[in-house]
Amino acid sequence: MVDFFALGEQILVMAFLVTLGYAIGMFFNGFARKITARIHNRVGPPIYQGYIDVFKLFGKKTNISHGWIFDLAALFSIAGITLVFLFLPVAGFSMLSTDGDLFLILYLLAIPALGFALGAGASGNPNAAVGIMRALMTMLAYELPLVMVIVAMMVHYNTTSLAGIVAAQSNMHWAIFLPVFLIGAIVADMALQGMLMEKPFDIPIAPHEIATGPMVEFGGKHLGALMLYKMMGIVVETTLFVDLFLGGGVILSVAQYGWLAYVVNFLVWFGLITFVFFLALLINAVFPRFRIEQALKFYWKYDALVALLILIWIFVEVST
Amino acid sequence: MIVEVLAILLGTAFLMLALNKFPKIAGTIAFFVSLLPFLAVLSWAGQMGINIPSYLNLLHFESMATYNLGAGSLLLEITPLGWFFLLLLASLFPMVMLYSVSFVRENAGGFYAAMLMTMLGTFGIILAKDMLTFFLFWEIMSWSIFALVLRGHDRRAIVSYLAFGSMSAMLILFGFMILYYDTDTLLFAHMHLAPTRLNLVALSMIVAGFAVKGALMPMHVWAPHAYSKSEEPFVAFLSGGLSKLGYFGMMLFMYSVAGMGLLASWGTFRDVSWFGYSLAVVGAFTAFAGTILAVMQDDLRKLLAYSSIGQLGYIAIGMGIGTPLAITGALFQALNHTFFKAVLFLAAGAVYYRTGKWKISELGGLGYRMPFTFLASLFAIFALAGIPITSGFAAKWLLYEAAIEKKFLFVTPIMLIAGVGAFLYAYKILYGVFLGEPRYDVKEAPLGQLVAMWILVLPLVIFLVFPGWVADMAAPILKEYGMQAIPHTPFVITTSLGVYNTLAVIFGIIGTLLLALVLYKWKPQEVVPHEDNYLAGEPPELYENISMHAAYKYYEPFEEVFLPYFRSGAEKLWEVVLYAGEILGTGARKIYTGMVEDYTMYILLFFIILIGWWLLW
Amino acid sequence: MMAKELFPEAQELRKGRIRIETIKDKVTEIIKKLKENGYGHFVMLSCVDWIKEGKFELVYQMWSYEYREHVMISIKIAREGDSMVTLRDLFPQIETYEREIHEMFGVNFVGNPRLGEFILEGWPHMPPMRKDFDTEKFVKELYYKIPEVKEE
Amino acid sequence: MTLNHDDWGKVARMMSKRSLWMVHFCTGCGAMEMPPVMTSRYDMERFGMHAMATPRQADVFLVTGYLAVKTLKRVVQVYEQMRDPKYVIGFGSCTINGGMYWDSYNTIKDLSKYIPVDVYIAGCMPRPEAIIDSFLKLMDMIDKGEAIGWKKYHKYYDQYKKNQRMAYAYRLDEVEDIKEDDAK
Repeated sequence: MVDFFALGEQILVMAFLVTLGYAIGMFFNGFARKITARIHNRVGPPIYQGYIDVFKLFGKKTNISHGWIFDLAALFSIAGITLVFLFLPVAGFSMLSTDGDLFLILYLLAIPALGFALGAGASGNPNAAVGIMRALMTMLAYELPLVMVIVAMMVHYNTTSLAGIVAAQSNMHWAIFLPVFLIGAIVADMALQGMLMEKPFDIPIAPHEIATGPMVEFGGKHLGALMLYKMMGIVVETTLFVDLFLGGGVILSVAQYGWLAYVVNFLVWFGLITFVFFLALLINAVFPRFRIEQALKFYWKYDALVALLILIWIFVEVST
Repeated sequence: MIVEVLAILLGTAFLMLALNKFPKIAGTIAFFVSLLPFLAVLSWAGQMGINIPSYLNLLHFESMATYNLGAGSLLLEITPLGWFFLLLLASLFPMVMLYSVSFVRENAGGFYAAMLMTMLGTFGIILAKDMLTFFLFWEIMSWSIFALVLRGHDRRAIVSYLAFGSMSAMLILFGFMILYYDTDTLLFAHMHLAPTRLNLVALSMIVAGFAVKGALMPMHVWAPHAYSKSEEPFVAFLSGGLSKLGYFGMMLFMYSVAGMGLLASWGTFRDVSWFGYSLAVVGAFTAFAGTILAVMQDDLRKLLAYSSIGQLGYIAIGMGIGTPLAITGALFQALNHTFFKAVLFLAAGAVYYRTGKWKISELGGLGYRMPFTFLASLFAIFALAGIPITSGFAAKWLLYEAAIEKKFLFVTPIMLIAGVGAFLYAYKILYGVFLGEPRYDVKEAPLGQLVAMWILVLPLVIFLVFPGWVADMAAPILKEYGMQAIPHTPFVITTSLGVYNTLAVIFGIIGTLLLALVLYKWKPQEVVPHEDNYLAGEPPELYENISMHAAYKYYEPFEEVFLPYFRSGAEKLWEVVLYAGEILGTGARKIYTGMVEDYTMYILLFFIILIGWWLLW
Repeated sequence: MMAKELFPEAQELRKGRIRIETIKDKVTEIIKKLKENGYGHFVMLSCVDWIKEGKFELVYQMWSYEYREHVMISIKIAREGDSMVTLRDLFPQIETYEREIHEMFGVNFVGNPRLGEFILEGWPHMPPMRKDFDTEKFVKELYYKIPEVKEE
Repeated sequence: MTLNHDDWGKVARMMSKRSLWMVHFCTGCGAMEMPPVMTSRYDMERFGMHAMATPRQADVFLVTGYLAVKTLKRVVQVYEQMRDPKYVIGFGSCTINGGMYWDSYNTIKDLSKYIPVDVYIAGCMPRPEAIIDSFLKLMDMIDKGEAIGWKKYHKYYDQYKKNQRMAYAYRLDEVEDIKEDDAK
């Protein structure tokens, strides 16, 4: 017999957390623009600018579509990224599935990306096609070092579950405190830079070359949906990083402290993802843009080389 | 009934030749006959521990048969492993025939005859109980394929298939001979192979021979040519179905016949035999290189061919690792690959049927013209890329888990990055063929072709919901090898490292899609034509001859980076082998001088050595 | 060889600036000769409307990197009913100048296949750079007469 | 004035005014004045304004300087690709009366005859302060519901189209084949 009360409670909690996730994502948009503006010695927009932009886009009077395949973009990107968020352990708290399998998360991340690519391709704009080509190649580039580090972590912690990795790092045994995963965190942070599409890896959306690439034909609510996807993507990707290396932000055990632990852990998680995003912004603000083959060479030559050292390290650790 | 099925297949094949003038009638008859193997699969399901409703068991097949020929006898029996592979091939085959009815026009009788003969061969291979029967049917299948490759009229494809097919047959035959020499029996069940070096060499030769059919690198050279120059229904069956027979053979000889004792005689690495580990490494390399090469192709069929090679590499990885998890994963991947690759080749064929074009850069915008073909290929591509909206993910997940479980630190990243590479060529197909600027005003594919494609899409959805069913089917196979089945329910698969709960994924996707739909439908929208496009204010209609489709050299920076490393490909390797063979052959030819006195001398020399050896003995 | 040595009739306006006045039949030959003698850069082709004489003056301008010398070959053709041969075989970039002059002045260049609509799209009147085209009148009769959008 | 503005809610107007995304059509020399407006000296991002790469994403259309008839076609194309509500700022004298191109045979003289302009900035060149001032003016107008150019374009579409066609054809009497073209 299904316990409808528990189910309802779970759905309410999920709805609350998803709303919170989007709220944080929108906050990050304004935050990013403000930080970048301050580095440029400008005043910058108000910190709540992200909310205004999204509401304005959804408030547009007329919206255009290039047909039903084009519409899939908005649907898949919103649905996919929300799904990934539901599978991630957030501050040690898993919403939809307690397993939070890391391979599943990596492949679920492809749903919004592919949906987005589908819509961009359906618009028929050559700029969009070029942008998607660049996005996919950037993905191929940064995935190699990232995947190498993740495999090293999986073997080290002997689990493929992200929740398991977070649990293994409880009591402040954060992975980043181990020397090998400190290097791993640096490698993964470089990959995160590409994942977040911040400079020097904002090749796919280069506004001055290919008119924001995949987004060139999107306007109004479609663009609003894509902005939500990008904003939630920031939350998801930084949370993934925090879960892997910073123990998911868990500092108090729920069993011991109860509700207090939830509150504190969520605050710490929020602080950590903001910090990780802030680091990415600092790099973003001062770098120019790579060309696509330079990005590929950077990741596959230098970043992957360091990741290979980590693999060898773990190999020695496992073999002995 | 087994022998009757073989006889009906053979008889119908001859009938097809007679019906050469009436392609539709021939196709319809061939389609109905092609359902027979599937009925056999249904009939045997009960024995494999799969419960199906009794009304599906139309014909009651016996589980083994002996058919006496004059000189010897054909020994046939169904095994769990055979049943699983027969399930794949027998469910694919009728759909391919259904598709052919509207596709094949020219010399259709010959086509159907050869197709039925391949199925005859497949049926025999899978049921074979001894090496002789196996080899007999293997050759029937191989030569029927050759007949079908010949229909492509492409010299390169024909020659390379002939060369590699012969090499494969030779390797398998030599391996069989060594095994027979060692064990004095032809029956698989009676062979108890001792862990000797000779047996390991024989096993390697057999596996190498099967690797040709399974298109493992570097034995894959024939595949891109044969896949890209033959008729689509046949290629769908060749790539989706018949390539699995190579892996069926590998599995049969590595695990059913040889067993871990022989495999591990070379040594083990983390409880995985070096033999298996090497196979896994070759598989990982194939997966990676196949993917990279697929990204660089412009011909739709070549792209699919290399993608097929890459995806088949995953099966080899699973078979190499050889844990219950890995074998289940390999079987799951074989199942997925059968259906998604068949759908993709059939969709490519449907596109060709309507537009007459193979080059991706010349196609485009067919998504709105052929929506059902597009959706079917979209599903197939999701399965290929391993997106968890189809069953494709579960197979890849099992293989990744298996690799991580054995702590394969260097193979796993290669597998994963090959998986990412699959997104690249998957999008190339989607964009190049179906999205973007509409360039052809064509109709949707014929109904028969659509039905065939959509029925083949069904398993991809079914096994998304019930990934545990594959574990169920794998359980008797694993039991035969003395392994435990992996813990599972229909919806949840558990490993020592993690859990895959398909229900969470499905409900999550449905829930979030509904959420997105609400957000999306909130505001009205208008649909504008494709020409209403932002191009810095330039109206495209001013340039009628300029195409806005950017699919030509789509991944050019990618090619710039990778092409230098892949230019000297496998064909160069085989050229070296060929060159060495030529030198050896030229040397050997010197013996044949054509002079009678020389030959007399040889005979004399032979006897002198013989007598000398006898004396010294 | 410098232009002055090649063509004694050329007049030197000041140092490094040579002007050759000639007739239209000789232009091809002169430019060919200059090209062979180090004047490798064809700078531009321009047109002047001498309405009182009833002539168009076409000025071909060339430059030598070797001698740092600017040569202008000037010819005059009748405004109406006359034409010039194209020189696109000598310097391909001349084609573009010829197209522009054809559009703006209506000079016909025989042998240029791409004379047609170039910069102006759908221009229905007399070529606008001709001096008998009254720009001010045209502007006043067109742009200032297009009505304001009336709001009810 | 019969256009009412009540259906466009007050909250939406507030959001709209604080998040004006701009696409600038820089054919003229006015483009030179934009960098100081965007960068740290005047920083238009303070008001939530942002330069966008494509008209689909933009709300404000900034036409800087003179427009030849050929570019007018592109301007109209871009304007029609923008989504409602959309606003146009005419920048510099050239968009008001032709400016120094007042007697040029090929530049249009008054932009508001072809597309509705909400705010004009006079001057040749207008200083960045003037540009910022125009943005504030536009925000004020949006807030009061006065920036209704896009509604005018819908309502008087025929008149605008007729004027555009006259300019395209360089003659007041509309040419037959353009009419046919339009019917298609």
